[in-house]
Amino acid sequence: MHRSLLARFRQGHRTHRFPREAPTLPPLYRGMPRIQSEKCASGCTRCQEVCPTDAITFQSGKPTLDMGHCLFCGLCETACPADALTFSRDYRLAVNRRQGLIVGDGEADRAALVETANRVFRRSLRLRQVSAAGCNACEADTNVLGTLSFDLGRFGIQFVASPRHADGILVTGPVSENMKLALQKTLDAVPAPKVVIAVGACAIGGGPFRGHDEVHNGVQDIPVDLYIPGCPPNPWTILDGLLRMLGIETPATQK
Amino acid sequence: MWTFLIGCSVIELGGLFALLLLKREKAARLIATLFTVAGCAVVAVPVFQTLFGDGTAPVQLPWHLPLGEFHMGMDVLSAFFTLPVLILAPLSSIYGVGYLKKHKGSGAHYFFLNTLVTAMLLLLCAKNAILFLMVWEIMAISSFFLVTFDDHLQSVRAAGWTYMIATHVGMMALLAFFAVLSHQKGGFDFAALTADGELSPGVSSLLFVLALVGFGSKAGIFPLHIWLPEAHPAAPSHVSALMSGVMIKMGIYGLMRSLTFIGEVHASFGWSVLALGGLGGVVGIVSSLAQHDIKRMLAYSSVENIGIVCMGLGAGMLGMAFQNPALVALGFGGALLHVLNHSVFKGLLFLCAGAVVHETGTKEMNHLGGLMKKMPFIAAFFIVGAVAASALPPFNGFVSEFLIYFAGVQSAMTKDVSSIVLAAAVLTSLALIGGLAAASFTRVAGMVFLGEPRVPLKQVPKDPGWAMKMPIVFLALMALALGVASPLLIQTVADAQLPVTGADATLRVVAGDIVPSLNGISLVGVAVIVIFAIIAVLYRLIAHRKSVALTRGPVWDCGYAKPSVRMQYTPSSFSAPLNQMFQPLLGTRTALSRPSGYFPKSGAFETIVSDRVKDMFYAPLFRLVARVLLLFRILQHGHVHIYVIYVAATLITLLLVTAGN
Amino acid sequence: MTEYRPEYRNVAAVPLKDIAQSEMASFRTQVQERVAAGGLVLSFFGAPIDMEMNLICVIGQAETGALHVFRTAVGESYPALTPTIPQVHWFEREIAEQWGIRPEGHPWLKPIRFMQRAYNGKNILSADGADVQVGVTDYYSMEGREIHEVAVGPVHAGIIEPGHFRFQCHGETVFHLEIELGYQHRGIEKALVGGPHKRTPFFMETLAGDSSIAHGIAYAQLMQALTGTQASTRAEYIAAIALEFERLANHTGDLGALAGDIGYLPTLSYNGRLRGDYLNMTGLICGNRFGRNLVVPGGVNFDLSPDTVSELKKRLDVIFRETRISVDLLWATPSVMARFENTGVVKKEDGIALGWVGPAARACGIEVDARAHFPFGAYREIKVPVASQESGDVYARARTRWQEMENARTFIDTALSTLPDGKVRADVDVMRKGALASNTLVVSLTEGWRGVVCHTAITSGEGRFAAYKVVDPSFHNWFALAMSLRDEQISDFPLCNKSFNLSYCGHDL
Amino acid sequence: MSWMNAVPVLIGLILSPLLFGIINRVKAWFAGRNGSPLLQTYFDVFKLVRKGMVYGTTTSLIFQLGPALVLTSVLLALLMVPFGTMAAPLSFKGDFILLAYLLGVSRFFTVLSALDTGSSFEGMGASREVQFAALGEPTFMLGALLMAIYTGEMSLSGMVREIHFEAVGGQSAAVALLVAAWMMLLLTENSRIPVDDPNTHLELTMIHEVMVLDTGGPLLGMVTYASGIKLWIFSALIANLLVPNLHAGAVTQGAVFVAAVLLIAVVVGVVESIMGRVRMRQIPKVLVGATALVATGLIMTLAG
Repeated sequence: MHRSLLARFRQGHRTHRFPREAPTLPPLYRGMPRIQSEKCASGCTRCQEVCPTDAITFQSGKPTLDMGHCLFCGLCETACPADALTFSRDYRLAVNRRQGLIVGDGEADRAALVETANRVFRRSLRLRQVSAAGCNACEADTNVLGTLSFDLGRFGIQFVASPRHADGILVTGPVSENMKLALQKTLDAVPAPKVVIAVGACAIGGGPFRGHDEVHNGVQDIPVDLYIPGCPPNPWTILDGLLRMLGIETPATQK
Repeated sequence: MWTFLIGCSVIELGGLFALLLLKREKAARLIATLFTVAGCAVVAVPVFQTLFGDGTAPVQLPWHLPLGEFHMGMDVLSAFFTLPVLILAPLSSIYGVGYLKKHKGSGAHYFFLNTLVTAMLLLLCAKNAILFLMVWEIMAISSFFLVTFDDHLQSVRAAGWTYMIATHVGMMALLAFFAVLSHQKGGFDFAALTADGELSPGVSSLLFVLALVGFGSKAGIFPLHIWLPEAHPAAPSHVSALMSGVMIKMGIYGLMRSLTFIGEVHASFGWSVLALGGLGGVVGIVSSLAQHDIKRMLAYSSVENIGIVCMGLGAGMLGMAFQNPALVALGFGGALLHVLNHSVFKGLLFLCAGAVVHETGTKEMNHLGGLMKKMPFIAAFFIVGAVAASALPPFNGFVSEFLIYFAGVQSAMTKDVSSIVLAAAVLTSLALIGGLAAASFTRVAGMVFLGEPRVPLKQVPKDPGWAMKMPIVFLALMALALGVASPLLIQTVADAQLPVTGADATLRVVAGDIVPSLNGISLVGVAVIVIFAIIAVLYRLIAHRKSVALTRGPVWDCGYAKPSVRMQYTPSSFSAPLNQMFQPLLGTRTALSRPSGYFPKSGAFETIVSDRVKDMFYAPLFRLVARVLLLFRILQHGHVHIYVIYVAATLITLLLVTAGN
Repeated sequence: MTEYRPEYRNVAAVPLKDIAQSEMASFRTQVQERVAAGGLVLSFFGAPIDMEMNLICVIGQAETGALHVFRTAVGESYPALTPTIPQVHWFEREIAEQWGIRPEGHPWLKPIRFMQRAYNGKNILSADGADVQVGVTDYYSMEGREIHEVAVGPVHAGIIEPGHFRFQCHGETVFHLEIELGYQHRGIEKALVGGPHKRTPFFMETLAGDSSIAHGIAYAQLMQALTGTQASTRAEYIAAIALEFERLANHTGDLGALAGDIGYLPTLSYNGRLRGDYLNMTGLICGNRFGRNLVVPGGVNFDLSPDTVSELKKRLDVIFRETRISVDLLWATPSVMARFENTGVVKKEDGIALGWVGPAARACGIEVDARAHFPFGAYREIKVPVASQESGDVYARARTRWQEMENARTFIDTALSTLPDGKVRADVDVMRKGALASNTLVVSLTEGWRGVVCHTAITSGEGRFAAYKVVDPSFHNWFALAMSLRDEQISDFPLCNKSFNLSYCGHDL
Repeated sequence: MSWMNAVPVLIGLILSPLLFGIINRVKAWFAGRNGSPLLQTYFDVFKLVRKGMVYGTTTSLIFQLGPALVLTSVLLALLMVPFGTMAAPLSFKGDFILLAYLLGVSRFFTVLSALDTGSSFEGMGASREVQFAALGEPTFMLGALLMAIYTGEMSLSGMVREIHFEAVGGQSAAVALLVAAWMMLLLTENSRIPVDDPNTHLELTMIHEVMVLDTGGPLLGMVTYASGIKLWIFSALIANLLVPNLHAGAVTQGAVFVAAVLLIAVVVGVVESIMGRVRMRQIPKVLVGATALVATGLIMTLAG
């Protein structure tokens, strides 16, 4: 007992004041991409060429970036000779429409792209996580939400074992052929109403495994209520998405 | 009393008619049943007169040497013990009409069934030791023939054999008991035997031990219970119900009756009965948890319930020794009420189990499962029986156990050391038994009726016809009624023990003392039903409302592609932790061929259920008996029935010798 | 007489012609002899070389630090090695599934990944040659109606990767556990053939997301060998520092999770947070908490500024002290020790026979550690002691991990203090045609936090990958988990599982 | 019985889910985090009631009706729990026996509902539940006997009325043993560490939650609420042993009592924060140990 107490005092209280305070992100963090096509040299497609997942496409000479495929590796930013494509430090990337992940010129109000989920879940949301052939990094960064700093439980969100106890599923990974049935069975086992959350580039579009015979390019044929892009998304990005879905406001990145 | 005898004759006559109608099976069943129902109705008249009215006059016929007198009389104790007979005999009979449809030999079967019923009724009213012993033997032999109904099966013959030996070991003890008693008091009439007369402590102890062995072996008191789990499963289920529900109670009756002969009850008698009861209760229920055979499981549960009855008896006897009237009243009261309650719920359970065995053709629980969907009626009523047998409110099992608990706590109020020890013993064993009973009955109900079948069945099982359903419904209602109407019964129960305890005035007072508690229990019992109904309806309205989706899907299988029935917990697995814990009491062995090497090819596991008492004591004894019988090979014809006749002949000879003294 | 046996060191590029193609019989003898001499089968796979199917076996000899490579041509079947060398059982199942080559006499020939469209178009493991539905196979099954099977997965409690566990139980006792994986199979090895492509480095970092650095280093070393470049010592130091941070983060997380599995709250809570702190230190080095994009062929992408070095030192000091407080609670709490000790015991001889690696092996006294025995990068200069325990139970595995954490901390301190100067990245363009040596084989080993990571590449005549074989330590160790459950209580499974914490995706690829 | 007697029951009905909130808050403090809201269980139940259902294909009516019986029996059991010096609405000699058996009813149907799914997980949980419950029963009964002997009362309300420090006097050591034993019982019966850990969500290690693994929506809401009431019952029983008769007004006395109940939740939280679970195989020893504690108390009476 005394050892535990002693350890407790040495360890201290560790929960971050989020969402009242903005999270601290590493100096080199790459968040929301920003495109200024007016800076593009005509005919330059350097960014498109280096992109490992073909997230960048050109339409009438202007680049658009699909965050659903983006691995946030930064190769395009490095490759761009004109600083037309940069990554900001904005960690609030989650949207609830697939289309909302496509970044073109200018800055849309991303925060507005998440609508509040069924009000039933406002103070109690239990999720069943389904790991469908990812690399375990999204799982790790989802798991970390349960730790002291993030303390997911304080928002009434909990990960549970049985889908019967859950209000939705949180999917990671590109959905391999081998996991397709299990994913469907899990979803079917959740009582209605339910939400589906796709976390990470793999779950949204297959990520680096896009186009492989063995995978289904993420969650297809199932309506998704929330997309959280990244490879893996930073835990703050995931938390931000969940909270905004529940109608809780989150702070912008500290400048 | 003449009414009583007429009723008995009607029943026996039904049996005889059935025997005569040998070839016309259906008619035999119907006639016998009709006579049983009618006879029991007639018998009920004097019984009710005795219990609630002025009683009935005894009958004494001059019946000359050498067998004493035909003296029949009914006091409240006898009347109370006829209740289980009157309830279960007609119901078993009716059930048999449906159950035996596909069997041959209904006529003979019903002859023995009606003889058994008649014998039990006569036994309860016999007022003469010789008469008593004779009907006792008739009861034993007729039930033997009922047990060996399916005598083409080796297991059934073995069970009959065990039963025969056990019952005659008891018979010897009874012969000795009455011989010593009549030697001490003179005469065989109960009036003479009950008469005051100082017995030396040695003699009374000897008598007590003889009575305990003699009646205890019939009742299935631990460690004399060994025939019970053999015989009950072997018999057709309505016979099991009658034997387990009623016949073994004759042993309890005998024990109580013998207390009136012995005179002063020493504390040591009470402690022994209490200890045997507690131990038997625990061993019985723990053994039931280890069984694979549904009927053996129920039989061991009877051992447990006899244990509970004995705890009540023991407490009551200690009350007599301590001169604590409250303890006397509550102890005996609990025991008596439990006799009645047990016959109702155990009858119910056996009849339901019978339907299962009848439909599926197996008693092996590890092969059953999921019958709820095929036999919803039987499943629902079996669960009712299981709840009652686990002594859970609002059913009847709870009330009688409550009385015994109450006896314990009440006695502890005196704060004297022995009373506290008694209370602690009663509470600990009853609580443990209660918890284990819940384990055992959730196991049998859950594994047999819920989930999915473990082995594909040859035919689709279905609920039985009305002949088999009706008795089940009746018994279930009875279990509920006895559970919630206990305040109405308590006076009868208090009165019924008067012949043994004789403390009229105090009994009524004490009985009054417990009435508020029983009222509370009844209230809660009714409330359970009402509130449950309300919540269930509310749930139905909320969960099945239109605005939310209600779907069906596979039970959560972790998303696996191909779940199988092997993924169900097995009955054996369910009880494995408890069985391991109580292994020293059980004698269960395991045969394990372990997966060996890195890539094992084979492996197997099974548990071999046994009974420690049987292995350690009876098996050697039986071997000895068998060896002795080998000496008489000349008489041997290899048929169990023949042995019975030899045994019976021997006994009657012994009887005559005894009577001649 | 056996033939001449060439020996190689870790990360040597060997021209294919130097690796003689033996006859099957002599191949078998050679492999058996090496294994009998204490060799560990690091990799054993099928690869088409010059239109001909070859079996290639890489064996490491910890005592000498030598690597042996054997190869033989193979037809539709060959006599299985498993009956005499149990540690290749999983490899042979893989060969059968992947290439349709039947190892005759394999005691448990079933799929390991439940691949779709096996590479040569037919699946010899199913009756009709069609794909086998995942997880549906002939499980070892005990006889007796009293036995029940527990089937766990693919969707497990908690946020865990998918796999299927099949227990043969009676009551609470587990007689046998069989593990079927493959749910995470996403076709990486197939996609690597013909590479390197622009996705190749991303595949390497997502083989097992919690071992991005280990696999990243293995890949970078291998590419350096193929391109004949050398990373600077400074770059090697930074990569090794990142590798040790990866070790610290994962061991910390797992020790916390072990506490969590037995409901011991303090260490669970503290370690969960501390793991994040180690990840954040990796984040400080390269911007990504998992070290993505840090290690590349030719060195590392990010240099450490003097400020970063002192910041790392300072943080490590504080965080490691806090970790020690948290972990010490485990050893000091009797209720925890009672759960750890004598739970999930595995035996050393089984470990040797079945070829276990990493902390799992070291916890039962098998001292094999690529950092010490097959040194690479900075480990050639800064020696790391081999942590080990004897008892082979959960406690031993926890304790081994803690020793490794202490060693890692010392290593990082030393490396940060003695960080040499220099450029951190040599210019090398692996995508350029002709950049890679052709017809060459390279074996590249690193010691990830789970154990030895083995990448083997074979290049074609055009200098592209003809085969790229990844063996994650989990590939060796899954069977250890199964063995640890024999006669164990099923309620202790999560604890045993976590004490190994093997990778599903690293196995399934 | 007057309307006043209904107040304590209402308080129990209203406050019982709060106990989980308190336990979680205490655990959160020990961990150094904010933790889930105090009212989380209320939110959960409220949400669950509004959700839909998925019934397992193997399940029958038992599965649907089981939770209703569970709730019914704990509700009735609550009626028999005294509220400090205020008698329970339903009180008679030997009422504690009925209370124990009503909890038995709830267990019986929890187990049957679990077995109705035919899943090995639920079977596993059910097997554990019946085992540990059977071993826990004697602890409760002997404890009540001990109280009865001390106070000379046979009803819970009577015992509680009579138990104050003056009356118990020199026997406080025995009462302390009883409190310890019942605390162990509380932890067992309510699936708390060191016996069970509902927070791991690991199918293979849990006891109680694994039995309701397939229960969702309103059914789970009922089960959750019922488990709150059950925790309240056990906490209140122990609080009754601890709260002295202050000879104060009903409101003060009631407030002190409620505080004591909540304090027990704090203690549960502390226990959960500082120790790990015992091995499944060792749990029987814990329970037999609890019975031994009570038995020691009884022997002390005999000696005294």
